[in-house]
Amino acid sequence: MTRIGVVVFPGSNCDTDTLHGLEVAGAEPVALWHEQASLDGVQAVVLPGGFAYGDYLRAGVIARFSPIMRSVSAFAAAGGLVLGICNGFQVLAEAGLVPGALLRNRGLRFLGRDVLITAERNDTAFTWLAGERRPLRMPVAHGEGCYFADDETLDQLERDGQVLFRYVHADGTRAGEAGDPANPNGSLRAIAGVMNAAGNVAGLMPHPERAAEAVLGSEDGLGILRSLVEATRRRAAEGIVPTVAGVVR
Amino acid sequence: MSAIAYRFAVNVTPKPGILDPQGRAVEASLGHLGIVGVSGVRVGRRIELTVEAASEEAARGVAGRLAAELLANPLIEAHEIELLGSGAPGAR
Amino acid sequence: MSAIAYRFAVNVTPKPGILDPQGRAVEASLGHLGIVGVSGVRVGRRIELTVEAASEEAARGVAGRLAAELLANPLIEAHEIELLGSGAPGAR
Amino acid sequence: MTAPAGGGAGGAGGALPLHRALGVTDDELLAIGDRLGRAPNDLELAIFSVMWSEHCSYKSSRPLLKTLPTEGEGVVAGPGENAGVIDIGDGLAVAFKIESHNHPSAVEPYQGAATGVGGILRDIFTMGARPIAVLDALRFGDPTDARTRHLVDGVVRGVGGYGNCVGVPTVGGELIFDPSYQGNPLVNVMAIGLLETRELTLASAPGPGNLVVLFGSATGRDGIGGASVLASATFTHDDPSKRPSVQVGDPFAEKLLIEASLELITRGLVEGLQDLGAGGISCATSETADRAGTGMLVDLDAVPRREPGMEPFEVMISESQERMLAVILPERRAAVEEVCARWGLPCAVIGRVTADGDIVIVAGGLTDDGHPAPGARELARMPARALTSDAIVHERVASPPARTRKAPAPGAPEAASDGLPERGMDPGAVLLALLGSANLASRQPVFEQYDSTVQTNTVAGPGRGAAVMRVKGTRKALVATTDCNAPVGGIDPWLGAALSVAEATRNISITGARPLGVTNCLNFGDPTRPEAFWQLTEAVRGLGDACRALGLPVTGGNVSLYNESPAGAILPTPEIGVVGLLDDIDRLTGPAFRTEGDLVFLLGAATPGLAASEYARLAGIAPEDGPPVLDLVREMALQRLVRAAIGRGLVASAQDVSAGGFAVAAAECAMWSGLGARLRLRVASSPAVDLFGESPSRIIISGRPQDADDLVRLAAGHGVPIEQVGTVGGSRLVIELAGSGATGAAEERGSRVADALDLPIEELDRVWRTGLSRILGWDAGS
Ligand SMILES: Nc1ncnc2c1ncn2[C@@H]1O[C@H](COP(=O)(O)OP(=O)(O)O)[C@@H](O)[C@H]1O
Ligand SMILES: [Mg+2]
Repeated sequence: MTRIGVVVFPGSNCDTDTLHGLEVAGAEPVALWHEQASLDGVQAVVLPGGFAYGDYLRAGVIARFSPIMRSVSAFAAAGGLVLGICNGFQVLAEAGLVPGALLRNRGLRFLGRDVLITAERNDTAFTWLAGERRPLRMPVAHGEGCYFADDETLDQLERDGQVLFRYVHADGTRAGEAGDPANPNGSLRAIAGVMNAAGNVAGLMPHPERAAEAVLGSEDGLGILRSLVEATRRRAAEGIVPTVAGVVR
Repeated sequence: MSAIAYRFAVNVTPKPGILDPQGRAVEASLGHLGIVGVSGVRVGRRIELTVEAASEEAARGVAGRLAAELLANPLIEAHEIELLGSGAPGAR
Repeated sequence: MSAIAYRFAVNVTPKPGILDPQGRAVEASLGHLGIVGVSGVRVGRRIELTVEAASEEAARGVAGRLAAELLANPLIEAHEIELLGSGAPGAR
Repeated sequence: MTAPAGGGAGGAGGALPLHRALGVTDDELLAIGDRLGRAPNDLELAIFSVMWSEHCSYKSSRPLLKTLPTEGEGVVAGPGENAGVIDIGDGLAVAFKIESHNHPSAVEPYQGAATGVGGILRDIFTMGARPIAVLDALRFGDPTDARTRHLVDGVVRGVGGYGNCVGVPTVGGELIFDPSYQGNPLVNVMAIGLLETRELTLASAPGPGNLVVLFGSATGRDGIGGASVLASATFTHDDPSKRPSVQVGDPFAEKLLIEASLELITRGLVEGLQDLGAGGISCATSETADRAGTGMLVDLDAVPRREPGMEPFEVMISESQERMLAVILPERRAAVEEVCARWGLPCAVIGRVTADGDIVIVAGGLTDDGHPAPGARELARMPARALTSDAIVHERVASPPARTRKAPAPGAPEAASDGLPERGMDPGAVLLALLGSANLASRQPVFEQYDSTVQTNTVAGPGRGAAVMRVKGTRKALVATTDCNAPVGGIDPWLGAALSVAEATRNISITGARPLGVTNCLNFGDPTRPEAFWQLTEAVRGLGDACRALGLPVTGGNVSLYNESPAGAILPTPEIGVVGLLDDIDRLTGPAFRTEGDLVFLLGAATPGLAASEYARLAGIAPEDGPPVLDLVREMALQRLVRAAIGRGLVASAQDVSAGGFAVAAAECAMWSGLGARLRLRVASSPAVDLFGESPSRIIISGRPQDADDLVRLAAGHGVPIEQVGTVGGSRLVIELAGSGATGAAEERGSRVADALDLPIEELDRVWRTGLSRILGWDAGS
């Protein structure tokens, strides 16, 4: 079985959803308490959504100092696969494990509704089973999801293929920045998810685990979870856990 | 016109006695940062703004109204106004 | 111990050039309030806290670490530290 | 009359005796003296003033509430507990309850609404249930008024700010505007939880010798006087002296409290659990003791505090949020402390359960075996019963208003008619006006500020009728809604309440689910006014009659009185919350049309009466018109029919006819599916009544042509009128009017009335979607 850890911070509220979603995606999910240093031998780590430490001060900032985050950083540095969803993405950004920052939504309101995103690449551990450039429908639910980085960084991210997901219209065209309802938070260049340079750590604002069963109205998120689970399984089979990043063919 | 531009900061803080969940969360996290000896954390807002007016009193009046009516919630927050500087309009 | 309690404010403001939708929202609502002549609104945070330390330098060091690592995100925010007062520990 | 001595000393406001300053009447002071056998001291008086407030004691409404039916299939816990609990099979049960936070929200909309959500969630997890859904029923005054907009904005942010953070999806609710709420908005919040039946936990304090543990946030000066002064006195928002220190919610602390409480319960570590709400420690200790027939010795010094220098009465009545009281066996103390510590929650043993039935408060500590320490002082001693079940009851006077028929709503056009409005002429224009109106336009700008999908159970969230949550590990789903027909209640409070129950349960039945039980929040005016008390009396009678007729238990609720402002009293607003159970989620039926070519049927028949309809709000009504009648027997037959038809797979879509009438319901079926329809409606009384009237007991369904005969037969068997009204298809909604009444009204007035409504769905959808943001002045988009 593919053991994937889901970190539980005080205030995480998508931890059980994510455990459930990973199970649907075929993994053996394991909850990891924020105060433990050990990753209990998991083969990949997911930071779930929620409001770790209430998201007080700034989303994700306090969680970043949890004991477990030191281990997650080391795991990531050694090439282990780490995915941050929503609040998990914010924690990764605050910890500097993925580039950029997540600012308050430009509309200054929390936004909970379905959005469309596409995977910019289908050759990463997080997207290879997600569906070729097809708009994926899944919910967002956040107040601080406006992706920000300076222009230079944004150019570099685009050049190096680190932009993983973008908000799109129904026809697959990229959403605008401010004022386009297809971009729920005004993210720069409609960025919904990014990864680190090595390609083993990724974060996205939408919630794939909330779109992983037909009864919930969409299964588009399942492909993202399955990408992670299957990539982890293959790497384990090849005896590379954790290992230097990689692009999974 | 003879207007001058005054730059103010409006500091908004939770009133004493009012629960400040943010301050509490920060305090609770200090241990993880290995920081000791910090207490009494209160988290508020700081708004900086420029008012163009003929005199400092007039400018302060505008900033004060803004603070009381828009920037702070008088039921739970206190505010104070701090002059940061002044100069010719347009030059911030 | 001979520790002294220092009260600081950490003012955190969005860096120039960084989106500040809150500041914009405040500016947009000025019209409704009938307030004119206000511009350049930036909305940030103000955190007040007490540090017990042997000297002001030591205390400032702690506040500075806290500000840089926790209270402000250097990517998007600037911060400055302001000493509000000092006194015997416990008396705030 | 001279009041017995008692705390004259601390009296605020000079001449005013303390008891009156605390809102205790002279009669009540005598009654307190009776129960104590002596005059109360100041601390006792302060505690009584809170416990005997309307909010805590239900002193005006208790006799009325006793008349409600509470028995029903599967009821595990009913009124009197923190929430009603009903068995749903598979070893599971559902807990649900609705509560108001009206007055706090009027003072501080964000925190008022936020703490309202926090409070009702605690009622749910106190029972051992994990909260799985929130619904918010909101009522405000004129949406174009600046103060209303401020309140709407703050309340919506508050509901979201709290619910989103604790991770409980907000899946439904209401948002209604009516001038009567201008000075007194209503914020009612319903919460639903799921529990394993064997983990049901009651709020009682059994076992003398057991420890009383307070855990969660520290106690501060929040909401001192809130329960007694704020929730019970007529509210004027300009009077700063009435402004209490506002309670601030901490959803993060609540999230930890949920996890810690449920862990304590799952591990069998608590004998009883009670949340702290209005009345704080006073209420939690006396209620749990009274339920178990025990008493409690409270060690005041042991209460963890947020601030120095708090007075005993402040500690005892503080409404600091996010706190729980547990009663535990002494040997479990370490285990309980360990759980609280792991969740980062302060936890303290603040007393012992005793056998003598008294709540005794001491300063100076307790000994290890639970007696006052040497030198400890007894500050208060009151029978737990006297504070709760034996609190005073007032027999209020009820008398109907001299003229029960109200004038049309302020702002309604002068020209009244029961036909189509002269101005509108074209029924299509009327439909568009209704769809874009404040009460009927899409609520998306509001509910998209809520997380409605967290917990991954939401099958149908807010926006299209009742909310549906699957129950993981089963084939079942829970269906929930809130509803209230306050405008009709303003004319006839019995009818308003009964209609509310009918509509709420109908909303459940059209999904195929069976309503399980009813919770209610009675929002009314000053009960010392005979007319307001009459409204309350009539509404409770209507609620009871409807629930009995539909075979449903009332499992709990909440009463909020004194909803008045200088501008007047609110419409009587008996908010109804219903939870239903769908046994097989594959049978779930939605309101949107499904397939081109399906036939459309109307179940039930329109009856006259346009008063209090949304149409009347827009167009005015004939002065002699009244509200539609309700036949509860027909309603029951209709709901049985639609459930049976869905159960047999004969129904593709089902939508009930409610606000805005048939035309609005049909438009919703079309907009939500993207499929048009061509319909022909036989006009029985007048075009306005058939198109826009809100007479109850009607459902629009669609189904496959080959199922038509079965449907007609099934309807006949249930004694429900059924009429095939058209076909699904195209991209326009066409409603033709046929029959004798179709043109009569128009001819009488000598005006030309189009006999068909023909609009592109796109246009309906655009008007409906953009209406609310436009009216509230919220800019669309992000
Ligand atoms: N304040 C609110 N919060 C969440 N959902 C709401 C709110 N107001 C209305 N809704 C949702 O919008 C839809 C329309 O509301 P309403 O017209 O009262 O429904 P119905 O006609 O089905 O009773 C429902 O799904 C309801 O749950
Ligand atoms: Mg309704």
